[in-house]
Amino acid sequence: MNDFLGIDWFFLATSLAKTLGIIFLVVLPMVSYTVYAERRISALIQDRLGPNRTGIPFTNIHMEGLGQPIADAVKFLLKEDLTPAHVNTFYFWLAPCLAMAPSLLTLSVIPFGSWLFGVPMVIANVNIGILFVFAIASLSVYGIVLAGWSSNSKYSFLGGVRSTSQMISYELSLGLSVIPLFLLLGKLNLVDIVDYQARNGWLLLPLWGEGLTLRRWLLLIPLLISFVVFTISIFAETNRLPFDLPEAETELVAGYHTEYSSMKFALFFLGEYAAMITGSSLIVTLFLGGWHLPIPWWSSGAGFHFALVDGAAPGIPGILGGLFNIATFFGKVAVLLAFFIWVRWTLPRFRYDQLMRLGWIFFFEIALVNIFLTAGILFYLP
Amino acid sequence: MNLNDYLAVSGLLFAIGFAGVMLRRNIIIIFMCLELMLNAANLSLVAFSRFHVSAAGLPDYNGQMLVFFIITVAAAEVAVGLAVIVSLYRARRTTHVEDITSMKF
Amino acid sequence: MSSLLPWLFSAIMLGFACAVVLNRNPVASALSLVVSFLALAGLYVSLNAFFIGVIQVLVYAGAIMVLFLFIIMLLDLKAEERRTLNTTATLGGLLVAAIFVCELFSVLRHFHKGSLPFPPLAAGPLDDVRGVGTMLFSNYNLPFQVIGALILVATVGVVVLSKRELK
Amino acid sequence: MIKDYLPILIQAVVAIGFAASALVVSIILGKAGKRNPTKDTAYECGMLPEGNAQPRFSVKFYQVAMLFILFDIEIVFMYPWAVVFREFVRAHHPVIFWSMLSFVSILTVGYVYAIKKGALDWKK
Repeated sequence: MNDFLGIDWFFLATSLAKTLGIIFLVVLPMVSYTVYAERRISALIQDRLGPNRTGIPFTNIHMEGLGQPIADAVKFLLKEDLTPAHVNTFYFWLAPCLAMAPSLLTLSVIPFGSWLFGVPMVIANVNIGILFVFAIASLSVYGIVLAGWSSNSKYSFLGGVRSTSQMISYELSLGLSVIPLFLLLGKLNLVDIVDYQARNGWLLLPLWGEGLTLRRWLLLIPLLISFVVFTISIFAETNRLPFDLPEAETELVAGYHTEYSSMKFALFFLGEYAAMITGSSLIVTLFLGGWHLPIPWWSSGAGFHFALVDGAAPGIPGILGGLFNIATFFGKVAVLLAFFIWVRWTLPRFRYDQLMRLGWIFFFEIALVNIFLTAGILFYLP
Repeated sequence: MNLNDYLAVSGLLFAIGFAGVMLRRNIIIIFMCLELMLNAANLSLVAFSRFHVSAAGLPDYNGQMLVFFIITVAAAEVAVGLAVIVSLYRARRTTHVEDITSMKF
Repeated sequence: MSSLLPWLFSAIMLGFACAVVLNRNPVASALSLVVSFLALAGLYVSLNAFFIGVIQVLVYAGAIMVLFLFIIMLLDLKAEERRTLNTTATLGGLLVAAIFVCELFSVLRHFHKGSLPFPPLAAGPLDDVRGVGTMLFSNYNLPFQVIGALILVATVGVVVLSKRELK
Repeated sequence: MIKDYLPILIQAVVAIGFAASALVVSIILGKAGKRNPTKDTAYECGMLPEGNAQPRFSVKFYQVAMLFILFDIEIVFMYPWAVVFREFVRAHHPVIFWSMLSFVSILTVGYVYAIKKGALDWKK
């Protein structure tokens, strides 16, 4: 069992089915409808209508513009693919793939459900879960650096360099802010984290199981700090407002993707939204209990417990329970996406020096102090 | 693959890095080939750490600890090395090794 | 199929390592170095060293190569114009590398213990982050502090070396 | 075990395949328009581009990248520490808390030096 197995066809088939299911049936439709939701919510905030015309073609049914993402996709496919003469073409074409692939790849370690048909609802149950996410997130910088450099124009070059140095500064606070969590849990595996939260109360909501001890309530303060720092760093990692200075229209035209057109631009756009979905599913998995919903349930095996539908309870839930878990996970992700969009259309943009000072000085210090606060609590209250 | 294959691959990687350092004249490419040689040494260390399995069935973590330290020292070395290369470029306007022959700037 | 993966990863790694040496354009060689680091991380995973593989991707491919790309873009190195290929130096370099490879294979041929398959590990998930952690804080506490001092020196060095330009 | 990492390889292949095939499909479907000089110049809000295409960007950017590497190592050391912290506390080894505290305080000296020397403020 230690070295490479022979071919375990059932395992391969289920992982391929999960991968294709997640990427093509869940994430890509979710990305396109997040774009649609963003345009509608921003219209709502700015007291205008937003796209509500595209419905079923050649009929008068508008369906409130739900056909808009499909129309956008077709438009992006059919647009002329302009490769300006002054760019070095190989890297010009490589950059969109490098910007898109990492955000899809990080979804493989995030548990989006407990069990379904006896198959664990996570694509790769690896012991180094969170480190793998940070490693692949640090690879997404290459797409942006290459896009800026290969477009050979002043604006995109500066936009690419600025956006890269912003992302790497916020990777520091991203990595540091999560460590109090693993001090408490002692395991890096995301599946174990969600199982722990299912049985002992969400990290931000320690209301049942082992969560009612004084230590967990005392730890609520550092965990809240790390939640705030982590969420804001996710904003900065995905270049979302108030951190989207590199693409600020007023200063750098469109930042690193100024020279891009049609499908290449669409890939950058999809990459940003996929990174947003991955970021919010990370926040849900680490702090808000992943796929678990605390409905009180009395089951014969485990008596009265708050874990109605969780994989960790003695009885693995049936198909209904499994689907219910998946629905709760993506429901939480949708709520967080709405929060992302709401923040984008209300807050003004940071200036570049404020942005770097916030990342390097404030978040870095707060996260370090937070780590030693948690370590102190755990040291004196074992 | 068994231990000999891993050692052969790491030896080949070391040879490629070594040839790169000898052949190339651009100081940044030489620095990259230096990183290749470092990684070749790391690979053989990890191969040996997997080869010596303790009684409890765990790989020998001393090898992995050494690789961990090598990675951190190499990172610090790259940071300072590239700072030196940039200040050298600022002083002599070239990264070509053959133009940088005199010690006094 | 899955016992061919280490061979595939090593082929990718060696191929892109040659690309690093042979490429004219520095950005192309930097990117092929990134791909060879990723293939090396795959090799570490096939050797059950998951933590080291992830750290390799995080530190090498994610941080060091970004700095290399920044420096290449900053120094704005055009692809080297065809400098006169100094044949004696090239042959000398290749000869030394070839001698090293022959030496290596002759040594490996006599190393019979190495041709046995790897001894089996304990069944069940191998939590090697815990293994590295316990080893780090029980036996390697002093080197840990020395590494801290070394990184302090590196930070001061980096700030001083690049500060000189600001005057 | 190694078997758990196979799905990651599958997902990587599928992700890269999707990105590449999206581009190929857009080449096939999208009509290549005729090229004219104005379309081929860099886009600068309609004006003619002047100055060289890759301006010398300030020293700050690569200095940030260097400091990022050095503090990334600090994060990398913190993960094994976080995983084994509670085990060592239960086994009554206080060494784990003080050794990490001294490691981080050594690095904070470098951090404060970098801030004092203005490596991290972008005021100018």
